[in-house]
Amino acid sequence: MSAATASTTTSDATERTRALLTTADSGRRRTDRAMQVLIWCAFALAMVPLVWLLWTVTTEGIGRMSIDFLTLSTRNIFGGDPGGGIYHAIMGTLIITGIAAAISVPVGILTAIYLVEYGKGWLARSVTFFVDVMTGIPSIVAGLFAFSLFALFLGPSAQMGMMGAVALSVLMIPVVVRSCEEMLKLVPNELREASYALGVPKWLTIVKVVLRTSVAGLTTGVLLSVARVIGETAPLLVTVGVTDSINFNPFDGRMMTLPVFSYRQYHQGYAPCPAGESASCVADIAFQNAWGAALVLIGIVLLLNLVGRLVNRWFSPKLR
Amino acid sequence: MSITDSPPRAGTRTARRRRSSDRGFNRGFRWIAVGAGVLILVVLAAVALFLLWQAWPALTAGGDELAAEVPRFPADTSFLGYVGPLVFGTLLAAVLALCLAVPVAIGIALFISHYSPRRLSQVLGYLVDLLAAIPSVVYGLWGFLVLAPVLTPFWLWLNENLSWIPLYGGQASTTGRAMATVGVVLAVMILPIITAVSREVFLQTPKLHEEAALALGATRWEVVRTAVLPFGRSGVISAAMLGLGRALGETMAVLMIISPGFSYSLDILAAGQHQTIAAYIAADFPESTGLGINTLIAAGLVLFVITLAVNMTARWIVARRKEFSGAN
Amino acid sequence: MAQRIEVKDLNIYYGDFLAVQDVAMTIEPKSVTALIGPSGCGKSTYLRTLNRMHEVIPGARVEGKVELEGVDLYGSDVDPVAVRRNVGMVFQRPNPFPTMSIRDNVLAGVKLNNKRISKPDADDLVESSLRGANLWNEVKDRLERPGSGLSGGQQQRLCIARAIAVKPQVLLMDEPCSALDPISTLAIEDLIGELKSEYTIVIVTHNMQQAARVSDRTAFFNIAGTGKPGKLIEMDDTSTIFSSPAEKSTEDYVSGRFG
Amino acid sequence: MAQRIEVKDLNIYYGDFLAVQDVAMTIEPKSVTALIGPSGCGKSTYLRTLNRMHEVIPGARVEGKVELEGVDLYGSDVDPVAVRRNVGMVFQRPNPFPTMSIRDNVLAGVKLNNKRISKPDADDLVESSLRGANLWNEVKDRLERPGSGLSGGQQQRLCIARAIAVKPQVLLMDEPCSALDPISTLAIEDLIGELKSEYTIVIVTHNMQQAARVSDRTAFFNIAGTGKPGKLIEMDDTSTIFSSPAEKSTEDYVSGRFG
Amino acid sequence: GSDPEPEGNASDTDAPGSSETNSGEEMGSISGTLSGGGASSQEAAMNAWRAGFQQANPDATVNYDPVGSGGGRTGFGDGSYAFAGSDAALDEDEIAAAEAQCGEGGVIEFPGYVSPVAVAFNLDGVDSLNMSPETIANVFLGEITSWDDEAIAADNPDVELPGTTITVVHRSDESGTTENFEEYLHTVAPDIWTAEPSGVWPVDGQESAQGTSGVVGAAQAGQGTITYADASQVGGLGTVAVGVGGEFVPYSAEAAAEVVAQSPRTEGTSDYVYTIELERDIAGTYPIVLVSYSLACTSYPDEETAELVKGFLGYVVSEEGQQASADAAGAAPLSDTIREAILPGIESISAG
Ligand SMILES: Nc1ncnc2c1ncn2[C@@H]1O[C@H](COP(=O)(O)OP(=O)(O)OP(=O)(O)O)[C@@H](O)[C@H]1O
Ligand SMILES: Nc1ncnc2c1ncn2[C@@H]1O[C@H](COP(=O)(O)OP(=O)(O)OP(=O)(O)O)[C@@H](O)[C@H]1O
Ligand SMILES: [Mg+2]
Ligand SMILES: [Mg+2]
Repeated sequence: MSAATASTTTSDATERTRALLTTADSGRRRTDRAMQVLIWCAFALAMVPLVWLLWTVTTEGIGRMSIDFLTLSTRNIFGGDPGGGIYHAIMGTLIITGIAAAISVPVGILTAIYLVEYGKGWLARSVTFFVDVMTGIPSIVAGLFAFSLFALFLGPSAQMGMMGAVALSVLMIPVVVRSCEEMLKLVPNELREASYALGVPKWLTIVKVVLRTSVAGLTTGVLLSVARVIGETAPLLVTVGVTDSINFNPFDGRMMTLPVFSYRQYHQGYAPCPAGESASCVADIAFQNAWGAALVLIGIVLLLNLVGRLVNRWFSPKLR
Repeated sequence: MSITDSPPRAGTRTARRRRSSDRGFNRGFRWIAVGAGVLILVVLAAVALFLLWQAWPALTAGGDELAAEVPRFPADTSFLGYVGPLVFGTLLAAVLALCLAVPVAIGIALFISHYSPRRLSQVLGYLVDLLAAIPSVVYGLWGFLVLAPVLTPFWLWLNENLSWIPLYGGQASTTGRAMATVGVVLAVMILPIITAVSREVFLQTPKLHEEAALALGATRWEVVRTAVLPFGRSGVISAAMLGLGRALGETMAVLMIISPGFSYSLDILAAGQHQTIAAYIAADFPESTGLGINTLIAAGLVLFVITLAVNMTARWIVARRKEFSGAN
Repeated sequence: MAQRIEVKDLNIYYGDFLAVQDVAMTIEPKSVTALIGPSGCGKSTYLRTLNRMHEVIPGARVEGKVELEGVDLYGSDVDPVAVRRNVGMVFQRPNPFPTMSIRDNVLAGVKLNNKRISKPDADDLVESSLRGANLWNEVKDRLERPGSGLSGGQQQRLCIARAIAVKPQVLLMDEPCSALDPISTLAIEDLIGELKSEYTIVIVTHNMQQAARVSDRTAFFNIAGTGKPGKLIEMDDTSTIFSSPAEKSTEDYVSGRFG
Repeated sequence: MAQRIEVKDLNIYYGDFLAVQDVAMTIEPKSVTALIGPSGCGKSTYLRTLNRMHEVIPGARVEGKVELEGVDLYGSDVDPVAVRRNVGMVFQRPNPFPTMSIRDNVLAGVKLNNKRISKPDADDLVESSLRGANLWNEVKDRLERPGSGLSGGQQQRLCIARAIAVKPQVLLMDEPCSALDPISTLAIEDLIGELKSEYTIVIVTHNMQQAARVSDRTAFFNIAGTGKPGKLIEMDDTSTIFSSPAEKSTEDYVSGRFG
Repeated sequence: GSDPEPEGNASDTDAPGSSETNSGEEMGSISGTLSGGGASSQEAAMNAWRAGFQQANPDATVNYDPVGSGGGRTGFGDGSYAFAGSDAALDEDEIAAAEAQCGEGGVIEFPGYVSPVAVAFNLDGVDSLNMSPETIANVFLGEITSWDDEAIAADNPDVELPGTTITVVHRSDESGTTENFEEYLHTVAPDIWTAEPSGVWPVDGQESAQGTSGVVGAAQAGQGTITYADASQVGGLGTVAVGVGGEFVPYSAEAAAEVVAQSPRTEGTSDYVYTIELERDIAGTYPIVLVSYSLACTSYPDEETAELVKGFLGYVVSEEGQQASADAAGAAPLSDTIREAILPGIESISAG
């Protein structure tokens, strides 16, 4: 080991070095600080509408929450009647979104698999491009498309949950493809190679290694896409219609969904209460219903996200 | 043992043996995946054909005929003259939303990827993702009933004091139901999408490049500027395009907030100046019949073409500087 | 179980880029063959052609013959999946499946192929493979724990156990110790010494000392410069390569004058 | 420009994990110091404490002193940004900024400090730095092309040019040649030989031959096993380390008996 | 397939406010699902009718899609809706299309829902104003821009008018309410309001909002706003007493019912088509009313639908049904005379 600091080191050199190492360029420091503050601000700024919106929906909607509201339909409820509930809309939303997911998730994930694992050449390029284009289809156009498609086969009087599900699928597929593609790309090639080297065919490698490893990411992608369509209104109005009765059958008859319910209630506006406000007639009941349904809808999305998180935790690679 | 338990030389035969069922599955799976991709192309082609087929009568009818049959169709103009203001309004809304959302989204994405404490950032990312899950009807209700009244005084102030800026000119709306409010709501709606994608891209910045910048004596912001942002550039552009797609096609929120008009005015604080294609279709579809519906769908076709053009432009921008992209 | 490999006139391409040119070599069964050479000379590329892993890379292809006991691996009736089952591979960085337990990792070759295996058979296979990889004693109490919780050296041995569990004839190793600390490296080198009584082993290494320690025969690859193809310069018994190679460049390389 | 580095009682942690224990060494100005040792012994970790890059990793921290000409780099009034400007670093894998041209890559560090550098000044600096990195002749016709279009060796020299363009006092290199082919390696070794007349150079290498060729003094690090801290075993003139080291383990290592 | 299930709502039937229906026993036997659609103006009334009908006939379900009059007429024309609601009477082409769809029996059309349209404003401290037709037209045209304009002040000597700017809020979507309001202005002030009524607001650059709730919400959000909307929806807004026949009449269901009762039936239509030509200047009546028509066929292919339509429309025009819509939606009940004229058509609905 070398000797201690050589006595030849002049304190002069030390001072120069100290000067070099301690003079922070104040201008750059300031820029750095300023950008940090700015970025914090950007974040805070984004939190404002989120918190505000959630606050509004919660305070406006919480008043309607009750067992009745969640378990009854609005069948035979009209005017300022504060009875009834949104059970039919909850079920409609779950069924229609569920079918849309059942259509879109396999198609979307398979397409993502195609793009990541097989895709090359013009087909892959055009699929990527048109998936981008599909993200921009206005939802009402998707609704009209599904309506015409079914009208070709069933005539114009057909209105059913299935049609709405098809319309939602058109909106949902590109989101599934985009997000799942990204997730599949994150699976390290090492794992694929490890599997190939064990003599596992490609398709089994994809199913059992690639998909299995990216389950967590895929769930996130699927949830994102569900969130994208669960709040759609316009295409469902065209394809599924409205009803205030409970209908579990997506192949026959109208269904109600939460966003449509919310929108229609808002549209009904004030109810005339001849004898003034009373327990049996609430003038702004429709607005309360609209907010209530919105709150339940957000609650459902939250719940789905929570389930997704659990799935993520369950499936995510274990490190210890 | 049930695996290849073969005598010494038999192994070669195993290697030679064609496992036809395996190969069949392999090919089958491949074709299913390809089929899914093709299905998407088919669906899109079907949507495009549907639009074209339904729009055709309106596209081929003369301006006079359309003016006679379609209530909102102004006299003495062609179809292009009629959709022009709608296209303008659509683009204006999308550009406004994008201008507001992209800087904030990049800020949040950077915050989550490079600034916030690690533990916090996950929770925060989740919170922002939540914004994506709020249905557009709720955005519409909130924008109309809650946000617009709050923004009105601010808009009036801008209109009063900064009216020399073209955007703030005209007669400001006293109810806040103007393009500016729509832009804000759309910005909030597309924020989470842009944030989510940008965040992922920023997180992918190779540690190598960040450390290279640090080793040159860069401050944190300088690292972001020299390594993170240039690397994420194409990712941020795609993210912005995703957001733009959503903004272009958003229906309910715009419908419920805007006070529509059909002009080429830049006065985003004024009422009755602009309308977007998607909201226009939703607004007039219920009362339309015959040629009116065709005209609306033709407008939808135009929107489709816009989306296509926007995506192509984005690809072009990304490709133009491909050799400088972070992928190398 | 060990088998002889005969390579004839092999050219290896990445798209249009000729990465390795004109290799001919015989790899003897039940022996360890080391591939050495400077970085980028195509050792990994060449190794991966021996079990058709090369073609997994888009655009990659080969010309020439690789014969396993006289059967051309690139023959038209040969299934690459079956080839890989017979020619196992261990990678530079240990890559156990992160979603699987230690036990499942060992059984991966069986389970991923959807083969049915009875519990006692599986237990036997896990134990024999882990013993074969010198890992049994260290992990026998935590077979259900995730494989990624092991240390680097243990993970690498787990990967070796996984590779030998499918009972291959040949075992390829691409710098299996380069990510490991010296103690783990020694463990793996010992393991290679044991395995060679049963398998044909080909190992790529950057470490001259390691090549000298573990291999019976050594092949030296070199490259004239970036963009040029790599070539097999010479192949001989390890002792000959390290003491009196035929080529000047080999001598320069093994004596540390470049590389 | 070269400056002396004095390290005293240095302990380096990743969170609670003590990665390198109790290092004390003096690094002489205008000389090349090589750090050798088996993988995982903490060479990179130690190197990164010399310009405070270590603390960039979340949870990482150090105890002890690193003095540059008598100034403790970890003193409270020292700005890490200034430290890194004065102690440059070249990494194992060449990492030019892919989004910048060759010219901008060279100027990247300079522009951080001095945004308003005049064009002629910048041109001069680019030329002198690229000449200093032995790259000028190869790239002078394509300064506006992306840096990522160069070969690995050229990229590495570009990174060296970028590092010396900010005129540091010390240059740290972490296995700068391990990803390069032998021709590029030779080019970089030559360059190191030239640079040492102006800079204090510390280089990590796995390649004993390289250490022997380029360095004046060599420090040998070792580790007792995974999870244990790495330690400085001995440091001496390179010739001494390679001919008659004081420690048995050093001799074992440099003679290739392990590692 | 299965029908929308009426069960699961048993507890709804005794929900307060909806339990007073006690239709005749003979009606309780109707079952099945009936789907209609059309004008969204009828939605609130329709909810009341459907509820009333479904309570009397627990096995029946009636759906109504508030897709808009245009959608309703189209749907009725191509057979997707068994009955429809429309804010405008069918024109000749549409009658022809509907007749082709309905078969030889022809179409039934009658004003099932009549509702006053209020001219409503938001002005602090003022909750009622008098305005002559000309003033209303000038205000909505944007000619009168301030609340203390002489024209307004002249009719309201007792009211202290602020100098607030007038902000007109109209419907942004195409609507029957707009068409009706335009028609009113065009009839009573033809020199000022020259645009032909069309359902689309003819003045550019004004504030607007979608739907009745939209305009009401927008009017409430701003100061000095004025709009027109279904009278039952105007909430806390002030309303205008409209000048008619020399006096000012505030809106009321009765005054609106009166104008429908006193206006003549359109001539030259077939027996079961009862449309009216509104007279906008009958003293003592409220002239701005939205008359929304119900459409049905006289014959349907199957018995079940025929029974349902017959039963449902019968309930709609019944005294009880009209009272329900008056309670729930502030509608003006049909007069007995008109009911007498309509009922034969409904009675004639049959299968075949
Ligand atoms: N996926 C690929 N696509 C194109 N070229 C490649 C690819 N992989 C490697 N190469 C090129 O093939 C040549 C041989 O590379 P290879 O990785 O086989 O070298 P190596 O001898 O294993 O080097 P090392 O010792 O660094 O592992 C190199 O020029 C390399 O750039
Ligand atoms: N980011 C990190 N977090 C936690 N531990 C780390 C980190 N990086 C390195 N280590 C640990 O610190 C120890 C020293 O690692 P280091 O990379 O310094 O070794 P090295 O001597 O450079 O090895 P090599 O020759 O492989 O580069 C190792 O045990 C390693 O696992
Ligand atoms: Mg290699
Ligand atoms: Mg290292």
